[in-house]
Amino acid sequence: MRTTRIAAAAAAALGILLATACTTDAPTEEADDTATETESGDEWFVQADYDEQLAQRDIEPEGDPNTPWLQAIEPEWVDTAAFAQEGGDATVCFSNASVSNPWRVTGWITMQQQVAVLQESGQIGEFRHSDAGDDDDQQISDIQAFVDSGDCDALIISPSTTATLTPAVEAACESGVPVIIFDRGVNTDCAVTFIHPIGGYAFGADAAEFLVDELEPGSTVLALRILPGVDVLENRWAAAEEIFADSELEILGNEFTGGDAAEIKNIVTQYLQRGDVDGIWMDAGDGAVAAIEAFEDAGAPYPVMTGEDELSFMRKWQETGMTALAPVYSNFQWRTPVIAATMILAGEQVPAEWVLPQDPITEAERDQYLEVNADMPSLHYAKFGGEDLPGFPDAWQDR
Amino acid sequence: MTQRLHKPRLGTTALIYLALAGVLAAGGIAVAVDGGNLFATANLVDMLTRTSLTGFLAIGMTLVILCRSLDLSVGYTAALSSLVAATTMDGQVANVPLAIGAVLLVSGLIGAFNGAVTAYLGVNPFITTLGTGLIIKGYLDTQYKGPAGDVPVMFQQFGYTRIGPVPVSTVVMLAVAAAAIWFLRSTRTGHHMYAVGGDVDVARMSGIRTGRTLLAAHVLCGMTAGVAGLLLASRFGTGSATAYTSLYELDAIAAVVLGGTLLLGGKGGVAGTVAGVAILAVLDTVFNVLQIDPFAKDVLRGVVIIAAVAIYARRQLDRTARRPRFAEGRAS
Amino acid sequence: MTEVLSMRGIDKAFLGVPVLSSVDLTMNQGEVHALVGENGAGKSTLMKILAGVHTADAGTIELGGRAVSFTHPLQAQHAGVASVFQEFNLLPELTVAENVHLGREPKRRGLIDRRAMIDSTAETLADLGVDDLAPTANVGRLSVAHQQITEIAKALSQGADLICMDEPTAALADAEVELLYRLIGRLRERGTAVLYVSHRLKEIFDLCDRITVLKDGRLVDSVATADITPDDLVAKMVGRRIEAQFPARLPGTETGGTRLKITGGGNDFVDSIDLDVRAGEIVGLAGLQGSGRTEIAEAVFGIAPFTRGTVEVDGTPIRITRPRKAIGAGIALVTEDRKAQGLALWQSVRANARMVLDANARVHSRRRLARVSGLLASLDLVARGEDQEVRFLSGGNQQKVVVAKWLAAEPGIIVLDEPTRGIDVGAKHKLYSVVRELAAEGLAVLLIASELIEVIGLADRIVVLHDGRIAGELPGGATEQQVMAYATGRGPE
Amino acid sequence: MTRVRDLLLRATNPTATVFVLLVLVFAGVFAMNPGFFEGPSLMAFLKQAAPLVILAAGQYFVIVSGNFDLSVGALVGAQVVIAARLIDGEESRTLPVMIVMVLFGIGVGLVNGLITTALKVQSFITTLGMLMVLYGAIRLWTGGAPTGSLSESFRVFGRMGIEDVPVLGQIPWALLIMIAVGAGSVLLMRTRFGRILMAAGDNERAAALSGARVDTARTIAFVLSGLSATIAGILIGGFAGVSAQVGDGLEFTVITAVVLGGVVLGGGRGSVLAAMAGALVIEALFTLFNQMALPATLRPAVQGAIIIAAVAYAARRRTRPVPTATATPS
Repeated sequence: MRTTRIAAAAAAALGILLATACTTDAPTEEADDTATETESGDEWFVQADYDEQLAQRDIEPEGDPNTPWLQAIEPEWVDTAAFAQEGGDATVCFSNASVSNPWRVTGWITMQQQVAVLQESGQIGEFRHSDAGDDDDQQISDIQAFVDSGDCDALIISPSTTATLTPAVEAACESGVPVIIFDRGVNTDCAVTFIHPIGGYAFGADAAEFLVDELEPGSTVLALRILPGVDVLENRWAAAEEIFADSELEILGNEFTGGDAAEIKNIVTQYLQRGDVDGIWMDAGDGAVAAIEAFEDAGAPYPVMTGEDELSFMRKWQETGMTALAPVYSNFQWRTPVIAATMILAGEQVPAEWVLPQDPITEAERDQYLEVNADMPSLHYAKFGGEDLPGFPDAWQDR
Repeated sequence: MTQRLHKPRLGTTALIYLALAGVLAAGGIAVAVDGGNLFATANLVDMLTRTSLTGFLAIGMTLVILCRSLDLSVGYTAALSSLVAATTMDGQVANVPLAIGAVLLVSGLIGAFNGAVTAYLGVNPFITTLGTGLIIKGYLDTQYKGPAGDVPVMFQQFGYTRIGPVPVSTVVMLAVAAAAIWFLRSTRTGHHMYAVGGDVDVARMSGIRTGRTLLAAHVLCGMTAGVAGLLLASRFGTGSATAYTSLYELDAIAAVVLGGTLLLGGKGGVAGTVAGVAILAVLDTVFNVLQIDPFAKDVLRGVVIIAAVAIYARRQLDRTARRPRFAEGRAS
Repeated sequence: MTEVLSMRGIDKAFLGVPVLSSVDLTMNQGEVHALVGENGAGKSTLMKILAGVHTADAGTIELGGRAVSFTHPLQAQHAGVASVFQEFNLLPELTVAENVHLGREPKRRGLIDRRAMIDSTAETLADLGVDDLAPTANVGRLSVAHQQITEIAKALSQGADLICMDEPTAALADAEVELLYRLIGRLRERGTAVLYVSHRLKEIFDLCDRITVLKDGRLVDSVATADITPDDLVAKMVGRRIEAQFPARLPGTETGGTRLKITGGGNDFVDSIDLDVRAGEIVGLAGLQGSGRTEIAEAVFGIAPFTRGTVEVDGTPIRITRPRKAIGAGIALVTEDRKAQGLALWQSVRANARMVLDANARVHSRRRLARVSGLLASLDLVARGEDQEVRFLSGGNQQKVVVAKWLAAEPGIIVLDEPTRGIDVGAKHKLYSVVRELAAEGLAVLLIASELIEVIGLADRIVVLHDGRIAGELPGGATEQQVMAYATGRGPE
Repeated sequence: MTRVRDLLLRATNPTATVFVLLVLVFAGVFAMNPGFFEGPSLMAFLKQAAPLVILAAGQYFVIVSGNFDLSVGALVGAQVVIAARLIDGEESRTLPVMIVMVLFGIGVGLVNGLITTALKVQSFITTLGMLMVLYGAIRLWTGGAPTGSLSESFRVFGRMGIEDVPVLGQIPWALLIMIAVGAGSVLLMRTRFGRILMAAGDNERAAALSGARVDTARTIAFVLSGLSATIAGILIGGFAGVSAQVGDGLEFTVITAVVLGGVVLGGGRGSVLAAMAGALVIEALFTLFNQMALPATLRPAVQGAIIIAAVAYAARRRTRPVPTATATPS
């Protein structure tokens, strides 16, 4: 017992001792205090971010609406001339958190297709990637490996969790490689650009506002969530809670489902057994169809519902004619980072924070999206944004 | 009377290090064919880095498995420890010793709970530690909605600093491994773990307090999980409640059995475990360098583990035969 | 001489069956004391009481003049009594030194002092005159003799003044027995008392200073070795009236054709076995422990098959490589250790009694299944019902379940290995009559028993084994002296 | 006197404990919401509980013979994904694909069984390896997320039932399948095979010396577990459709259920009926949590504590074994 304790104490002492003397991959400057302040609390609700995201929904993004992955909301352009490179054989590295859900699988295919185009046109040489299987520690190692190899001319990171990857990303920035973050952020702004759709608050608010608008006061709403502790998902729920609190809707409960359809159907069935459920709020579309089926099987009227732009949900929505909304966490954002990498390597300006548009799909647009994606598998995302890529549609169909 | 002491156990351990060399060679060739160099500094650093986390967990796991027990809660303990560490430190260097103490105390207590329930209430360790894991998970999910706490930069060095190509965390892991080897060899409690796992009745008849020994193994296993949590905190710069989703416990068990420790206890050791950890790390690095699909990695890991245990089982079989009175050929 | 042990008026009963009544035993320092008697005479029980495995119902035990009472083997160890049982208390994965010091490792500054451990083991071994055993050798790779030495060294290092040895030569080869002789000589010189339980007269007369004879749980005599001859000793051990105990051969029992014939059978454990058993015949296999009795049973049943020679069943040559084949050929084996090998203890009486039928399609039939209940009843099984788990039954009733499970398959040949071990008198008598009935029904019966009187009282012919070979054959009703003469390797009297 | 002892013994017997527990949990549910016991909602509960109950039966065979099967969760997931990909919405393929699934389930069980028995790899390792292989292979095959879709006729078993039954409303097919599997399992345990399986888990050596093919029986147990995972996969897929997470972590839930049913890890003890009741207890517990509106995050903790407590209670008479040798003279 004592052994381990001594060893651990020795470890700490060793760490202190070596902190100045040895090579280190960690950032040597003091951590950014303001960033940690906002994230180290237990609560996920940050009023300023919430307000900002809600406002961003109404701002017209810059750029061509036909290529939403290149649009940006209120960009602050930064100069990247320092990273400019000659020739088109730059090696781009990508540390992926995982491809453990259909949203990521779809996006990953889109990214690979985009890479193929850029390689074809000679803007990118080699493209390397690693997959951390949702393990933060693994991803830190992956990032370190890319940095240590010294081969990467640009490093794209899709972090597994926000706060935990901060030190590793800071270390990567310090190595001098241009770093591009997308999807979830990290608590540092050292990256050249951080690409993301408006965000979780906007997603959750879109959905909650829709329910508030469509349901009579006093109606009941059940919230279905995937996992606790994941920031983008927690933000969605935090925004919804905020909006529901100001409404006259009754929230029956919020349940974690793991995104497992069987679990979702179970839970919804149980709630229906105990009383009416008028609305369903979901923090992601996985398994949304199972929730609808629970109403069918229980013989209950369809609820007013918010899911996601996952095709199985949208098809069910079309089929049943229910009142619904498909909030979007823009899947096309997977194209942007590689394009951003070529821009940076060409010395072109990019937005420091590249906020992509994030518009929910309403009933009016629904049929049009379903038509375009008619041959796509059911776990595909309507706003995947890859229709103009050469691999379309085969690459997304036979994955 | 000056023969080397662990000569008898060298057989299996040597085999595992041979296997490690084989995996390195095969990986090296595969990477070379692909046009890379597995033994480039960056790749070596990567391999070594990958050993540390699983290493800590697997060392503790070796102790409980030697006692014919199991701990499925280490992933949860590590996640909780990362939070205890980060929230106690709260960005202050001065709090680091306190945080380390708190982590070792909490993780040791979790281990003690596992050990006590298993040893004194007669609950199968599979169930005990599965239950403990669920309890910790419930606490984490309820208490922490995400990363919390702040690890001072100084302590982050534990996760990021290197001495030459060797990360400090790996050095510490190897030091803990050495300490565990020493513990098993040189302390009575450690030595008795082999007896408890080998034959609990013989151990009891020899005057060994078997319950206490098992308890000690679980406490130490909890504490190494605590150290793993410290490493996570130092690498994350914060504590992460969701770290348990990575199923570190299964990796640790895989490394232990790959390292030649018998799942039924009484045989094996930490030296083999370190090699088992290293084999998994080499495979990870090779797969990364070769850009192999992450799912293929799962398949190969599964196959490697089964194959390794099958080979050990084959070696074990020869030992059980009775001694012949009339050896074939000698008799009329 | 100093008296190290004094046991007085020891009584012990199991489940109401008296096993020891008013037994006395005294031993002096440095004395090698033989405890003899037939199986069931109570010597093992007496030894286990001394070792703290069992607790006496009545009587006193004094060690070195101090009254003691043990409820756990560890207490006996602390009081200086060590035991070397037949099943070793060693860990095969550890070294000799580690085993010798297990639980009492020498420490220096709180840590195990391996040097001291090895040195003191080496010292103990040297003291015992053993020079070919390294303290650092792995016990799992040692010969049986060396394992035994390790046990004895362990006992000595515990500071034992008294070592009990239960049939220490049973598993030893001749050369190894020599080693043990020397070892015991050394112990005597050191002043350690040895309680020596054995069947082998030669050893007893070679080694022991005094002999205590038990019979039927009572003390017969305790004499100095010099004052008694082997023949007198055997006479003191035996002498129960056979006719009174064993049912007579049933009328109408006919000895028919040869059902089992072994010619030149041999494997790693036995050699040159020629044996035949005819229908209706009871053949006894006698011999000391480790002489190959059980090994022949295991070979016939395909557990450790013969690698040489031939086996014929009902005139047909057959290679029996697995128990299934033996069962298919109509052979049954009531194993020696019913708990480890015969019964699934947590299952019901019915499940156990059906086990052979359930397991073998070749012997399974509705008719036989229907007979199972009747079989159990005919064996006078006492149980709360066929649903009762067998772990709750007494030893005798458990054995009846084992016998029933084999009889259910209606075998032509039945091998009974120590069928009466550890069961009460009533159950024994029942089993004796069952054996007779089986013979009358035309089965070939091969009976193995270390209790000579059983073999003599029941068998039509007695085959005596010595060191894995057949030493001689005697007709049923031969005297125990005759059997012992062959069994101890002295040849016919 | 003996009668009282008998009753006491029976009530504290681990197998009976689970039924007492079941009644207690149901009583709790009833107290929270009496409406739960109305026909339709009870049927809905049983429909949703059926897959776990069936898995428990399959796992029971493996555990009672002295092994573990950790691969069932991954196998359930694999089966659903295989079904979706191969059927791809075509009604005509439903039956052939189901046959393929059954063969696949048998195959996985066979491989588990053969590696465990012939290669002497502990089942914990074998099936842990199989878990990894299945998890990885199925995602390799589908590119990470399930593709295709299930046909309506495939979904009938898990979703539909006999409609318009008085009082009960719908009698789900899943319930009937569960009853059939349950009855089949109970009957199977009464056959020669069942008895041999039990004996093999209790005392391998005694069973082998009685002529039992212990290895074969154990391998068949793995095959049965594979089959139960296949049926569970058909029901879960039918119940809720395809999602990427199907089956995740089911292996631990089902082993917990079986152990809660008084089946002892290590083999030879416990009844299949109690194992299935254990699965019902788990499902009922989840329902109770839901009725109590227990915070979702806290549920694992309560679940863990109940499991440890239940098993400790069942084990209390087995602890402190008398250190002395047998009680019989020898």
